[in-house]
Amino acid sequence: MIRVQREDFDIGAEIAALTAGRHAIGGIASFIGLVRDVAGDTTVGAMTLEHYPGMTETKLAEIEAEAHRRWRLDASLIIHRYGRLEPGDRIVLVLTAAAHREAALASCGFLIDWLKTQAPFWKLEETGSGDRWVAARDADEDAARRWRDEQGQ
Amino acid sequence: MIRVQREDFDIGAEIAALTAGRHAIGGIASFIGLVRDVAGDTTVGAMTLEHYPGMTETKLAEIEAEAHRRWRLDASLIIHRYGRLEPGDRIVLVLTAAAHREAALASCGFLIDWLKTQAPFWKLEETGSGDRWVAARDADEDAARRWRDEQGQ
Amino acid sequence: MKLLYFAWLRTKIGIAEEQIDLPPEVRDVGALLRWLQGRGAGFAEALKDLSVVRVAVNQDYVKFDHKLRPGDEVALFPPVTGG
Amino acid sequence: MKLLYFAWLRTKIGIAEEQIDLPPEVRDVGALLRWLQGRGAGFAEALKDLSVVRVAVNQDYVKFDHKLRPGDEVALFPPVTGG
Repeated sequence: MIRVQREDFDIGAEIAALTAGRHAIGGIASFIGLVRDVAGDTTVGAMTLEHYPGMTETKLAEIEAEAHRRWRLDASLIIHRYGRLEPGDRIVLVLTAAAHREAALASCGFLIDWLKTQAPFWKLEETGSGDRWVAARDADEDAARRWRDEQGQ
Repeated sequence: MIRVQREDFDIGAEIAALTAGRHAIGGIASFIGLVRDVAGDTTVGAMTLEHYPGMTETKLAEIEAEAHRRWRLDASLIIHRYGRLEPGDRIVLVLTAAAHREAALASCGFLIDWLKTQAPFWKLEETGSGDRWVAARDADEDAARRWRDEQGQ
Repeated sequence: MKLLYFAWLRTKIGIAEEQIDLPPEVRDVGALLRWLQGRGAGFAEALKDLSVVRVAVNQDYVKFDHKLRPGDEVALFPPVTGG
Repeated sequence: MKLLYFAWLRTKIGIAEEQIDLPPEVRDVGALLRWLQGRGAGFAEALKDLSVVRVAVNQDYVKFDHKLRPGDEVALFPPVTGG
């Protein structure tokens, strides 16, 4: 499942909804991305996440489907927020559930790495010296590339 | 932080407590282990987790300290339950928080792999054909061994 | 054809979305980008370094040799920074 | 010396914990295991395959050549299966 929303999310409630009554699940991996109050050596007051409605949903659904092709997953969820967010606010949630932890952990890492380079979101940071668009990190592209040649399990 | 307890836990509350006001944190990785209703081709009605009080706490604290040596983490938490648990019940929670996702995700995987082979817990499953002690999985030992030669970051 | 601009491409060009009729000689994404560069200072500035411009046609990533058709939705944006 | 047994070692041996005085010739973990094997059918059965017996002394994993001292807390258990 994927959701693109302005609203916050509650990880406990999302896990409960995703896994209720599904007793073949042995492991749930998750990742939550938060707004940091620093970026490099600059203090960040807040940020605004812009996205491309329509393409965002399509890309997240494709990424999720790819994870299900690579690993045997019982359930998964991606929530990505947009709009103005402050330090400590949640940006993204990735949840994966599987019989065993290997598939849950690996697919969770895959989804967040892939989403960072494929999902059409852009961050505008508010800093003491004005607003600035966040530049893409080479490390994110490297992390995503790692999965291109790797097999799932 | 580590906790060994009979009681259930609430991941949302634990994340909130661990990360409140800590705005240098950019990523929180977590893993929850659940009781499955199947093991191989056998149906499992419930299980009882026995542990070695004293050594359990020592080992979990050592494992957590090792993760902090290997990765730059802002916070971490391991909760492991003991006693009788039914399918769908939570067994273990691993939480790691760091500035960037790489350290959070890798250390979360490290902690659960390491805990599976080092923390003195044993599972007694109730099956249709009687109780049986769960055998250690070779895959768990392999997963832990993988970290022995690897460097943190 | 519908054109969409996001992030600093949007702020430099000054518009988020426009409907245009392509000249007949503009047949692919590369030709579109060169044609847009000539539409004014904002476009020239936004599109001066094409190595940091990503293009999606009908909401899917494409390369610069991708052929365009009337009615396509073409989006230009910088490398993404979500997550 | 305090001896603790866990999981199926406990159920096969039939006791969880005991206090014993070691014979003077039992100086390390390996000698302790061989000595315990001779203490009855439950012990013999529980300790017949030492490849699946793990030993902790004073709550730390040790190998079979680990030297024992009076007052040690020695725990015997199968490979762990938590998590």
